[in-house]
Amino acid sequence: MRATGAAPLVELDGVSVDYRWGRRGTRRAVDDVGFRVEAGATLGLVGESGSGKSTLAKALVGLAPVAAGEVRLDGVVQDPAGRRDRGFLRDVQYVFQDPNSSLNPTRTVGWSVAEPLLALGDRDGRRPGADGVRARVADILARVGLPADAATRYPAQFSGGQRQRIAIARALVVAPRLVVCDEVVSALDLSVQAQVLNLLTELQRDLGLAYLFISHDLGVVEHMASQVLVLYRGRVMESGAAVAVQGAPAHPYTQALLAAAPVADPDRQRARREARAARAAAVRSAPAPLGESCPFTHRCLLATDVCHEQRPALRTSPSGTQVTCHRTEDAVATLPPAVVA
Amino acid sequence: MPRPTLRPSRRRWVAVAALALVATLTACTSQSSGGGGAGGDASTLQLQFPGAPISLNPALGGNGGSSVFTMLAYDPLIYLSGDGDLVPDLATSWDYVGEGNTVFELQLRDDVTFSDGSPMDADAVVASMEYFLQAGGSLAGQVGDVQSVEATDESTVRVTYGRPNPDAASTMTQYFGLGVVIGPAGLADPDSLLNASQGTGQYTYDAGSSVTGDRYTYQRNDGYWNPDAQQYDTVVVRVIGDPNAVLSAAQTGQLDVAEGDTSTLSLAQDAGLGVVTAPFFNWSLVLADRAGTINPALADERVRRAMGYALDRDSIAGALGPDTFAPSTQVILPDLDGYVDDDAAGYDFDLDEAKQLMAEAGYADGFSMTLLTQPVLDPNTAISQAVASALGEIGITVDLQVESTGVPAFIQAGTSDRYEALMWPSAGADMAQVTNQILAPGTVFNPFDSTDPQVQDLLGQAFAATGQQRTDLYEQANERLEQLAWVVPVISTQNIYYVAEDITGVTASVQNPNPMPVAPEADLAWRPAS
Amino acid sequence: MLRIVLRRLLWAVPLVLGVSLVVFLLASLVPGDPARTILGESATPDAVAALRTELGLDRPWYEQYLSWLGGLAHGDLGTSVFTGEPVTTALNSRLAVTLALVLTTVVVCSVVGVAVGVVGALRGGITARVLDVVSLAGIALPSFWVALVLVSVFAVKLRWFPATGYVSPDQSLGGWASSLVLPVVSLGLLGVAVIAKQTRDAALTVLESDHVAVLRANGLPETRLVLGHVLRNASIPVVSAIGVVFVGSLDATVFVENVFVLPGLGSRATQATVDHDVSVILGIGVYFTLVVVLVNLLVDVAYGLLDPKVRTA
Amino acid sequence: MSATVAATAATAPATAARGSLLRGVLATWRGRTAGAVLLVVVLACLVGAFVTPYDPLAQDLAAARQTPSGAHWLGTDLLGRDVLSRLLQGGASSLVAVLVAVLVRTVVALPLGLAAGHLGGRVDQVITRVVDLVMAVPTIVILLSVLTLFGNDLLIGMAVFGLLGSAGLVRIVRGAALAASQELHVTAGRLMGLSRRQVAVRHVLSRVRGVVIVQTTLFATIALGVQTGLSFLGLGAPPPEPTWGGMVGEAASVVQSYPWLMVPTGGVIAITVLALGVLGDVVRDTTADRSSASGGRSVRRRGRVPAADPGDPDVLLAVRGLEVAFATAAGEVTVVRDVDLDVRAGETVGLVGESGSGKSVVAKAVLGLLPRNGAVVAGSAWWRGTDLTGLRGRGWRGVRGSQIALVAQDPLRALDPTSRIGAQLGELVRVHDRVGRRAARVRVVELLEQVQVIDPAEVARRYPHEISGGMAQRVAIAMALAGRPRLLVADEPTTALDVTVQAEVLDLLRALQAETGMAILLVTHDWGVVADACERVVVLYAGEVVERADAADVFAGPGHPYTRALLDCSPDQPAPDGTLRTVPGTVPPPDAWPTGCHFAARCPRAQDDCTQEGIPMVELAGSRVARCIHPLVPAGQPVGLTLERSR
Repeated sequence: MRATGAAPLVELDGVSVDYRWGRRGTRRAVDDVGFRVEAGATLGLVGESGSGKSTLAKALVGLAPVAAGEVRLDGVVQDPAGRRDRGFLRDVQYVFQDPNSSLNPTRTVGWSVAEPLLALGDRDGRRPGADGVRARVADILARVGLPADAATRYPAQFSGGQRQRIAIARALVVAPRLVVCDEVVSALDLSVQAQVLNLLTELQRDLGLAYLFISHDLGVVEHMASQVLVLYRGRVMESGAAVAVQGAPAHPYTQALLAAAPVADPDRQRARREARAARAAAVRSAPAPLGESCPFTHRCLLATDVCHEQRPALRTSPSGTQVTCHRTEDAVATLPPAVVA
Repeated sequence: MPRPTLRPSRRRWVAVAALALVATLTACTSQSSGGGGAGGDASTLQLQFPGAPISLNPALGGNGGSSVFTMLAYDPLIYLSGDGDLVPDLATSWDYVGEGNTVFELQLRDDVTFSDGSPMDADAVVASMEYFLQAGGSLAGQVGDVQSVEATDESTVRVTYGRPNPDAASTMTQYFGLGVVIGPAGLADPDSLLNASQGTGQYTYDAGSSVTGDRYTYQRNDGYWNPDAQQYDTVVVRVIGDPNAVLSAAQTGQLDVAEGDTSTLSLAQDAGLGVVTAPFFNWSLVLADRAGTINPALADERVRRAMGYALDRDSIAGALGPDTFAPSTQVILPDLDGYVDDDAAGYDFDLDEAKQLMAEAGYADGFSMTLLTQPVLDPNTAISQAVASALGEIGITVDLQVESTGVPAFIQAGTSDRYEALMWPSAGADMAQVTNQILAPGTVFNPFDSTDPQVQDLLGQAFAATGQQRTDLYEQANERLEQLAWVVPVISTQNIYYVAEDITGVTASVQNPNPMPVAPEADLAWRPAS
Repeated sequence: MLRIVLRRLLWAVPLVLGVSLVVFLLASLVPGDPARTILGESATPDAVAALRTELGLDRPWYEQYLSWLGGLAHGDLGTSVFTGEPVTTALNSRLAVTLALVLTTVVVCSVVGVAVGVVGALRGGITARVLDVVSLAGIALPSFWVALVLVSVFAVKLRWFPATGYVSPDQSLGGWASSLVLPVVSLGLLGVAVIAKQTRDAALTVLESDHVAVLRANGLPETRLVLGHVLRNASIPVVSAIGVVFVGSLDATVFVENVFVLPGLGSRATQATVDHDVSVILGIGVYFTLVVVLVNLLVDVAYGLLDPKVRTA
Repeated sequence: MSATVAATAATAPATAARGSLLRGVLATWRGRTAGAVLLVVVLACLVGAFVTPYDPLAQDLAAARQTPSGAHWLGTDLLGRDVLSRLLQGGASSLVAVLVAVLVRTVVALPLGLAAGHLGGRVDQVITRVVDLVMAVPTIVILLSVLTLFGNDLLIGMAVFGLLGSAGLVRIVRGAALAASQELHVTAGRLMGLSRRQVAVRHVLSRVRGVVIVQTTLFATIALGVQTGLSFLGLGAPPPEPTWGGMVGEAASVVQSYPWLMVPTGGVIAITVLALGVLGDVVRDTTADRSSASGGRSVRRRGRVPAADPGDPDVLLAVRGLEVAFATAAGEVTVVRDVDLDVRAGETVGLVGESGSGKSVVAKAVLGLLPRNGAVVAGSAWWRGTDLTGLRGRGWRGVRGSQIALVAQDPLRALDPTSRIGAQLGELVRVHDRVGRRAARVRVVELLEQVQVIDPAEVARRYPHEISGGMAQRVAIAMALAGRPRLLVADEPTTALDVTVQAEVLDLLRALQAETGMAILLVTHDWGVVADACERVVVLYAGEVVERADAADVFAGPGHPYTRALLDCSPDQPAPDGTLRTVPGTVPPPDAWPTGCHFAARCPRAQDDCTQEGIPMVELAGSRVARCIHPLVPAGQPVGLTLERSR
């Protein structure tokens, strides 16, 4: 592990990302979002589809150009256009959601896992020899719990969970410091999901990895992450310690998210449903265009004029998390116990 | 994805080539096979030709079978019948003036008008001939060394030649633009001839009902001078190249008379179509490099003669065209003036003789020779391949050079002095025509401009002579040519016509292998059999 | 939508320029000389040279091309050196024949191909296998062979249809139709195979899609399902295939028109190539190009009509 | 966020490894046959030149035009040359010419297509324009000119043909590369610092391989056809060297008088073309991953044993002894067996299971929606006296939509993308209500209101791609409601939705159920959804029902160890050490089901007797019925449902 000094491993500061919309225009997919990931820690990124969580991760690794703000690795500012040097790419690896499409089906597992090593070289920048590569691939496959002969087989011969292990092995082969886990368990069955999550935890413990853990499932994120960032329509809604965000959500959106997640307990679920029904009675209108307003106003029971007119700044909530909400105090006060119980 | 299984008509090439070939015909009579039948629609005659006309302007058009496009609308001074007879048409009589075959005079019919009503007289004929000579058509070089054309009176035209022309009457027939008379209106605006005919013929060209390159329609000319000879109200000439399409069309009654092909002949016969044939091409191995410029071996007469003896013509003809091909041993076909009717004459197959000659010339072990050919007139170059293979028997290794791009390209290559030998057919109805073709300098038959004083002398005498004397001289020239072996004959092929049952009067002969549907006399014309 | 149409049409201009330049260069490079062809074997070099000058063949190729382009700007495609006809006059009537032939073929191919393809998709099993074999046969059988067989059976033996020739529809509608039957069949065999295959593949994909399952499960009768939804969704790749068949048929007319002696552009193209009649070749090149552009345009418009995403994007 | 894996896993267990195309192709008899034929042809032509009995150029005019004989196996040609020798000799040059066309086309098109599809932007624009240009070039006119220009040279002609043909391939490769570039492994390549070119070569190229091979075989057949065409033009390779095209040309010129020559010459081309065509088809099928692409296999249904109707008037749907099999390359595979379940009026039954458990297959079988290679091979699904598994075609009228309706998983894919929402909905309304367009329009708005769409008239005018996923699922539910069904089969209806939307949709279903009294069969893998919506639960594992019980009983304490394990996997309930509880091992695939309990290998309670013989359903405490002989709650006697099966 490299000496890092004072700077966090990875830091995003006021990052905005635009994507093309129509012929000329652009739309803001991520708007002024910042976070930091310390070495060996896990930051959870939560949000619904379209919240910008994957885009943010792509901005980090250079797959999406940064329109404003800075991306830093060890305090070093990275190219906003997305160029990343080998050192960065070795340090920051990415595991995708869909294990079917993230592995080239026409190549053997060994080929796929070795590829980053051959492309990026080792820590010292040199490429290990063929035997070295083979040994490393075998090592890493064993490490993620795959049989020894896996390297010579093709992805189609593995189940979804195994394929995700292969994808994780591919990320780990260059000994990264941060792994971006982009919805890595969403496509997996519950029992397999648990296996993969356990593997990730174990790897973190053994290798000192840091994770940027992206998921739409608050439950999974809470299990994995110490810190959580809740995104909605490209903006930060709430961030803070996972326990606090889940236990005492201070933003109406976080609360709604929690209330909507079904729990495997009919009684608790009934209570949640009733709490939800009481609060969310027919608050549904078309989303207002993003501008100088809170993006959640159209679904927010507490929304007032100020919410429509003024963009809330990031501030500390009564529960100790960071929120962007004009009415966080009321939100915390009116939170039904069933939602967080 | 395109699927170019196209097959542009090989026959179309034949047509174009035939125009270039100058195959023509003289006075003489002979046998022919005839077709006939009975019944049918008398108002329209449906004909076929394998290619589009080069031009509807008779001065620029082609000859041979393609003359049909102009013949229907224009009368020639003299008509060459299917049997090869010279028949009075616009000229009632003709003859040389004096000795030496240099001055020729024709008496014109006095009751003929052009389709626009203007009279056909000596002045009009002279104007037409003079236009023909300066128009630059492909036939202008084939009508002899014309020095002047003049009208000696209202109905007499006199043509004067610089050198003796024994075939003056032939050159006045429908196959040579010289004798095909264009009216003054057409001469005033030659381009108008492409859309409307200006002749005295039995029909007029109907551009409105025609499609260029596909069908050419001719309507009855009510002002024609001999209505008795007119057989139909309308004549349509369709352009169909593919032999199979021709056969189908003929079988289904879409065509009354059509050009057949050796590949479809037996089926046509089975289908009950009448078949008329006449020998036409005389396929020849042209040993062009007689001075040995490129290939020294060819300078030796014995080598050239050896090749003449090395060809098993019976087998070649039998294999390639069992029904229609015949061995050819002389530069002129049988039954034509100049053919030597003697078993000893000509190149008969004699391998021993050939080898003997090769040995004598010092080429017992043979040599290599490049042979230029083309696949258009010689389909699949079968004839050339057979010849090449036969020459292998006497040790000559033939490198076949196929010019696939077409006849013009072949001619260009053949006359470029780059090839010592070529395969190419000759065609001619008498010795004058044949020798004009095979001895003319700068052509594929004589690219190196070879001359032989003996042949020149014999022919010079012959051209100025008449009757038996001329025939004797022709035969001597023929024998001299055989001795020289510049051009080695191989096989002769036939022109074939399919004739519907209900058509009669179609005849063809070696003297006229390209008969025409119309004639100045009813009994020479193609007509409904009744 | 309109923008797409306009852009396509505008694109035709450089296309025609590009294609004509290529054709012109090739045609000019081909050995052989129209003057020589016109004048024949025995013409003197002087006569050939004189005719070349008269026809403008002695000028450098780019001058000839530029002057041809100048004419093109006024809709003048030049004059055939052989027939003296203006190229437009010579080709317009032939364009009608070729279009009649190709359009009929494409319509027949589309109807038959789609029907066969849909049946193949719905039936599966043996039907699909038979379809496979027929498709392969359609590709493997040379169309000249098919044409010969068709003529010998249906024209010569049965006399149902004419063996050769084209009857214009204003002359006799029945005659026109009957003159097109055999050419269309021999031209269309491949097209039917291609379209049927494409339709079957596309229809199978659609049949396996969720929305078909949902509509079926929720009670939509099979006929309406197939006609209203399966076909419509399958139609985009099928329309592409029809476009390809159209262009392929256009090329194949060169052969079929020769066999059946139809006075179309295809038979003229071979003739013009044989003659080195550059202006006619160019004219045909331009006509073919414009037809292809038009077909592509129609395909694009069809995409727009069939796929709301294209239309609204 | 999708469980489609679950739906497809059953249809294609063990798809031939996509990795090895060759192996996949050779796995089919068609591929083997075509490959063998091509191999024989190519080898014969390569070796043939050395072993032919005759010199292909040697003429024997006396033996011209012979039909086959002992001396000349395939007869002789016009000049008496041996046809077989010429075919073998000519094959080499013909195939080389085809190879040239194919190579030129591929070498030109592949990089351009890859660049256009993968790099996009300017490069794409330029290449697309050039391709447009070349596509509009009249191939025939150019080819005629080129061939006359280069006359004798077949290879140049073929090269030009390949060049012209490359435009089409560029388009196809571009499309495939565009699609491949969306795949994550391509993105992953970029994250390894690979240049775009490296990514294109290493990742995109391998993904367009299949389509290129298919196109190439097709093009090879066309190129062979073109050669034949060229020989008709007299532009084939110069004689006397034989080529296939030239030989067919020669044969065609004498087809009337010597038809035999057409047979061997045309035959060898036809055989080669057919083999290439079949090979292309097989490659397409192999790469398309679609079982039915080649016409598909089907399950033999003869001998199906129906189960008796339990005849309980309270029960709407009674599935008894249901067994479903799929036909695969490896033979018939049973994916679901011995499934019993009941759905009563007005209740919601959860059908729970992981990927490959067969839950979607059961739902599909009930509605007769099994893919073509699947079929019910035993058992029945009784709908108030009708055995649904016996219905065909029109028999479904009056059942689908009006009795049982379907809501599918992915709402956006469940709507026909090409027609407006109002039109799709209206079509169903017209079918069910037998009303005209106008009346249907009114009912469409009503239906949309019923599913709580805010602006129904506006939504009805939209196309599916113009609405959100949540809205689409509401529309999909409205479509299911159009026929006022008594049972709604909801196949993972919320899996593709965000949690907030999922909650809304579940609430909506609940409200609709209260309003209409319909029953719901809810297929799901999410215990939270079960807890939210279901009264009763049926748990499937590896094609079998392992447990049936009231939801409350399941959550309070399931009887089957698998149910327990599945409940415990939730990240909400980690083990004391902070790790998640997992189920070791993996679900056995349908073709590898063990004897006895399917779960035994992963079960902490498994004993020897678990793997001895089939495990019956056992009645347990409370409402629980489990397929377990060592259950977590006290056992009762085997339950009647299974015994009633008329097996």
